[in-house]
Amino acid sequence: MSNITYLEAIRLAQQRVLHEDPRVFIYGQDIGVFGGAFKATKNLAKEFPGRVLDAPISEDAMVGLAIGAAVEGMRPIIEMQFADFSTCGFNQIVNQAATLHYRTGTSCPLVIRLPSGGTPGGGPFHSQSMEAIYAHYPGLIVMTPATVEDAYTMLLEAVAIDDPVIFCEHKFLYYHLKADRLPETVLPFGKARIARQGRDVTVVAYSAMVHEALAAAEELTHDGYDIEVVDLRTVRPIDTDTILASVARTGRLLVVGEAWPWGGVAAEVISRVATEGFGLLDAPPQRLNAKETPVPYHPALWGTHRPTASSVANSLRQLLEL
Amino acid sequence: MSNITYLEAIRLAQQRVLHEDPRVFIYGQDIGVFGGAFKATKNLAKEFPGRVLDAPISEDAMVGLAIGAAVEGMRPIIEMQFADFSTCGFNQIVNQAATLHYRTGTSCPLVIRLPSGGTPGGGPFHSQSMEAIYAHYPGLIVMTPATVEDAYTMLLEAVAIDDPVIFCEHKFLYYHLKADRLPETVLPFGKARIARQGRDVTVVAYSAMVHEALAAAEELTHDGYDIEVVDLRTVRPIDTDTILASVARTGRLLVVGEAWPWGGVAAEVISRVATEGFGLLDAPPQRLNAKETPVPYHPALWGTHRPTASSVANSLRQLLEL
Amino acid sequence: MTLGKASVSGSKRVGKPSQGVTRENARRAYRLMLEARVLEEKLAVLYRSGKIVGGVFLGRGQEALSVSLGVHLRKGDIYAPLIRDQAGRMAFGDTILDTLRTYLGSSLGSMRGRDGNIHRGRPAEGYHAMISHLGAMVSTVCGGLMAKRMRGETGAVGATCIGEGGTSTGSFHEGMNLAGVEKLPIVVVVANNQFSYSTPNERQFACADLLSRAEGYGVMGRRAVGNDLIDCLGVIGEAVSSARSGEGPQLVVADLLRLVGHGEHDDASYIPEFLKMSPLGEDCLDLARTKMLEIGWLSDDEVTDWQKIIEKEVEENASKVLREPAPDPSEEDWNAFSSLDPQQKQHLQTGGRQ
Amino acid sequence: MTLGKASVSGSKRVGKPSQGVTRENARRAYRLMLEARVLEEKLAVLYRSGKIVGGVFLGRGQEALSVSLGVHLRKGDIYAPLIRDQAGRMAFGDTILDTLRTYLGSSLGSMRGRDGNIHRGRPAEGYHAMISHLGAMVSTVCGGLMAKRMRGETGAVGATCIGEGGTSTGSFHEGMNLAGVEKLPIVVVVANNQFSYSTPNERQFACADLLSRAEGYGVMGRRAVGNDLIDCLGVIGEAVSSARSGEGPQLVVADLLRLVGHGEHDDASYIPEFLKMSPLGEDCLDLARTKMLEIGWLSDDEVTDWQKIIEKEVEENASKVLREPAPDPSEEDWNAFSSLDPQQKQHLQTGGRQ
Ligand SMILES: Cc1ncc(C[n+]2csc(CCOP(=O)(O)OP(=O)(O)O)c2C)c(N)n1
Ligand SMILES: Cc1ncc(C[n+]2csc(CCOP(=O)(O)OP(=O)(O)O)c2C)c(N)n1
Ligand SMILES: [Mg+2]
Ligand SMILES: [Mg+2]
Repeated sequence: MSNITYLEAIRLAQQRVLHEDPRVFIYGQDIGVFGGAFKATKNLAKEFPGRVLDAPISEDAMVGLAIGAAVEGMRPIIEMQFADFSTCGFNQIVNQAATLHYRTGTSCPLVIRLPSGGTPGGGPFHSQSMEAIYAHYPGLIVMTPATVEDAYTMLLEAVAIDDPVIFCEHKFLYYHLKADRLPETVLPFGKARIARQGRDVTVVAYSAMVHEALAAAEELTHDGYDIEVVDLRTVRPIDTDTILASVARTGRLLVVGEAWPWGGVAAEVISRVATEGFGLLDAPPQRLNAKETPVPYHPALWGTHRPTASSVANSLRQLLEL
Repeated sequence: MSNITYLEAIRLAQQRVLHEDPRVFIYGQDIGVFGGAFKATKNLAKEFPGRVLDAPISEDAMVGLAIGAAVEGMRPIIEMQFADFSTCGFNQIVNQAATLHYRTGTSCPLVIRLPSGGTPGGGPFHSQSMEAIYAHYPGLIVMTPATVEDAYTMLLEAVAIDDPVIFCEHKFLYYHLKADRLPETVLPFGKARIARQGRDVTVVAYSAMVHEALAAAEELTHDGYDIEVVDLRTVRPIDTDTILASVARTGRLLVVGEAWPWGGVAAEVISRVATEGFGLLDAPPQRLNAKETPVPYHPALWGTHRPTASSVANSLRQLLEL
Repeated sequence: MTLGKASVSGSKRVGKPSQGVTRENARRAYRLMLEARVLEEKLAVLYRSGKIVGGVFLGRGQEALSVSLGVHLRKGDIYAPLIRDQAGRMAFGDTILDTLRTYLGSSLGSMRGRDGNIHRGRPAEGYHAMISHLGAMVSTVCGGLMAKRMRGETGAVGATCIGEGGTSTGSFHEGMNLAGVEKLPIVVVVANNQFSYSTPNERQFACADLLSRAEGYGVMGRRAVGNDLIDCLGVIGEAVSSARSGEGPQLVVADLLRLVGHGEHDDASYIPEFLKMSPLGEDCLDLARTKMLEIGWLSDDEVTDWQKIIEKEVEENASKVLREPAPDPSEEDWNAFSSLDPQQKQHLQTGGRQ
Repeated sequence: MTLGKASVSGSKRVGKPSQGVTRENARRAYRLMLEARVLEEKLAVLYRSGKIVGGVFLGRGQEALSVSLGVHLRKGDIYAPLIRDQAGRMAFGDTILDTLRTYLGSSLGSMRGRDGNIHRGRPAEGYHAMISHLGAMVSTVCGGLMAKRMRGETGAVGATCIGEGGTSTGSFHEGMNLAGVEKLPIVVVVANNQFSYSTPNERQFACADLLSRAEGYGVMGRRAVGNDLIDCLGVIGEAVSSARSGEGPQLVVADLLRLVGHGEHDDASYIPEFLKMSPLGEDCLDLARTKMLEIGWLSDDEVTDWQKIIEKEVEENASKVLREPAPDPSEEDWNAFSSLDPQQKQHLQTGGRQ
């Protein structure tokens, strides 16, 4: 294999779990013969008859169905057409899936795939990043893969986990990212990854923002700085240990998130580091998030709304002067 | 008047706005002749015919209706029977109400009242505190009154504001809190209140937790400590200035929230203080939140699940030793 | 007496007496109704004496309808009862003991004090534990049935109940529509007790008849007389066997009245006297006893005996449970996650490290 | 020719030719359909040439149905169009200019580059800007009508369109049910184009006829021939005047086909040939022209003239808008809040202080 995209990795992971695990099925709008709005299930309906099914436009019922099937021992994967539409299945996710195990002792192994994040022209309702909303709820695991390799292995892992997993896959990465082969080995569940080693600042990021952070880090080499980038991989749980170890080395922290700031991943990470690693910080920790409006439609507005390599680089320069 | 409860203050505020502003109406389940599950609209349907209406069990449509009416210039108040059921109206709240003004330039003045928080025997679906979920979204204002006075004046203010307001009223305070009279003057919108002055630690709290914090502060006077308590009043916006000024005096910060920790108000406040007031802190800031499970039914479990005066006092003692 | 007098809208009209009603069935159903009634009276007492906190939500007046669904289900079926289904729950295998344990929050109950009252079940055994959000369980039952179908298990049905108020939720609609699309063997019973909490039907829906919704979902519709055990047994029996034999989703609508408040805190003063005095207001237990005495399926002595036995059982269970341990917060596993290993669990806690 | 051939389910059956169809109306409607068609063709070109980003969602084949709702509305009414309503939008007063501005993200458009394509409106003028989440606009229109009723304004109606796929949403159900309960003057038009994106109707609903849902909501139901302008004008005209005269909510269901992909990225290869060749697949513009030529309401020359005029107008507007300023991020008011004073606004920003 060569030139496997992030999107294709997701398709291949689904193909693999369908092949290996008879408990798996996929339910979502237009995912059958059509192969999904983004083609993440292309050809799967044909290869696995009766196990890749078109759903009616009923996000609440789609999630309810997955819960009922999970209780019966299946491993459903729900594809939301866009993360933004998961708000219509919100109640089932946070009140039924997330609470089931604590309340009843029965586990609820399901995966909800959320095509997330902004793309040019996506606009307010096809661009959202909802990881913080779901991560607020005990009982939900929230994954945010940033690489082709992670898109593949973490989706396998998501299906294997006995709890409901919100799988935030980034639409902007679907075609942009490519890898030569899929990995054989995997980081342990919930472990963050040092995406780039450095000694001057720790940038914590996840999903598409990892790549903006890496580009910014590259840019700052010209200024003679050596930036470390931590890719969270999962945002619930957060691998606080890896973050603290990095901050212990660098003394400085910037957290970057594509979502809105209030109560987001960045707020949570900073709160943990301030609480548990206060003494490690040589300067105030900083965060960089989306601007506080709906995600705008026009690419020029969108490009400013979200953090980019250049705004990350700016934030880094400011932080290095503190 | 005397012995006005927090609940009665809410009723009186609604009576007043119905009386003074013909644009106001109230829509919610069982709020008409019955006066609401908690009696927050007792007698109002009779006093204001056709303006206090029983809704079908349709949270999505209730909010949609409010949005349409707000666009037409009305000032609807939606009563959710419990905050927990607002998940069924979530999409309309975060995707239609919150985005309307930015997208179209038309404002969307509505108030959604959420009877929030835990009570003994409430259990997982009648106890939730959803302020952090709504506060994540730009375009929503989130109020969390902790006193009878604030319940009254902030609800008046909520109706006056041209944006959608999520009004989190705490069920545990409904009957517990009493005041002799309703206030004439009001703190400015979005301003936090120093509920108790002190010099050793700043405790930031809101809603029912203000009273747990005050009781803990009282307890710590026996140890010779002088604890300051800041009542946030609104959690979006957060009055960072008042918090920073307090931390500047005390050097220590504990944030208490009844909701879950991940991305909650406490995370947001700590993130702000760490970012903007790092140098003011003499010790790592700390937070105390609910335990990370659904809110349990049994009072004994519930009493441990939520922060209480005694767990706040414990956290304070630990913080004072750091 | 109308055995199986089912008014069927849609494709099929059934006139003959139903196999759903047998002497055995009816006797078992009546006894379970009595059990539910006596147990619920005890719950009300425990609530008034402050032993149960939060609330108590009773099914008084709805036992006939509720039990009729329960008795037609069997092991391997899926059942998601709602608020007023004590009788149906007992029929499906729930017990006096576990009901009391759940209401009283005993750590030995199936919900271990974590959830309470009507939020009770054993999902792994097909007995779903409702969430409060009305309508949500319809699609959950559908999911269980999809699982069975995919595994090639046939012959099982799924069933759930809902009040007429719950039919206004989007969740109910999506679940019903999905059931139709997937042609699942689900039976949905709507207990139209004329009020949702205090809200009368004219503020809840505008159709003349909720049964008219069946056609819009492409499912079979049947009407039952909600406080007539024999009718309910017949109609629901048919619905269940239709579903079981592959005829797709079934909607049963039954009119009745709840003879009690929404919860025990509520005096139901909004229910007008004329309704209480109407046929809807007749107590299904009285009606069933009269009918069954008439046709010789029951004797007065039996009823008296059963009543005594049940009362004793309820009292004994109540005193037992009242002495059982409350959950101990310091022993509680404060973790919402499932089968992860302990280190991973620790890892999952936001504040667990403090 | 079938003037106002309306099949009415529910309480009323109408046979006589409708007042909704007049020479004027039909001519205006036809011209607007042409305008929508030509404009949308330009949008497709702009999309393919990369000038429009994100997506382009066309109503080709649905203009007759869409315009028929629009032309029966008037100032003071409320209108929430959906995806395939370019024609209806123009009838309600939307312009070629603002459509292009919105698609191209011009800062001079009503959405100022903040939202785009079909997410377009001027709510303050009764022209609601849809959110993407299907079904959500039904209750929003209801709210506008509630407001008018409370203020004692009579005579206005509200209207919205939705695809058959959108009827599966809980939001649609709750909105319809609420409309029924509140007896609001709303007209809801369901464009059943047999597919929701790629999903055929057998995976979307199980009823034989979506119109059968009207009864379950307690609203009047009517059927229109979706690609027949004269029929649509008649049927929807009746629905609108029923609503206007206080007869409560109206549901209109029309079968048709979209003659284009879901969006311009989609080749719609999932639509089988036999459907395209069926009467459903006939182009409503061709049909309307033929009929109107036949009865002398239109001449060939007029059509040619109109086409030319419209093409010119579209081209001129397009080149104008292509030169208009894009929104400037540094000038953008990055604030989601409304009329708070600037200091308060500043205060509301989480990250604004950094
Ligand atoms: C989505 C949702 N909204 C509100 C409630 C609060 N609530 C609990 S029971 C009830 C009334 C239910 O009426 P109905 O469905 O007719 O059942 P009944 O109580 O009459 O048996 C309401 C409004 C809820 N449980 N779920
Ligand atoms: C709640 C929701 N879920 C999913 C989508 C994604 N989506 C956009 S259009 C569409 C198909 C709509 O089909 P239909 O309602 O029949 O309208 P049509 O496109 O055929 O005009 C879908 C699934 C959405 N907009 N809203
Ligand atoms: Mg009811
Ligand atoms: Mg369609």
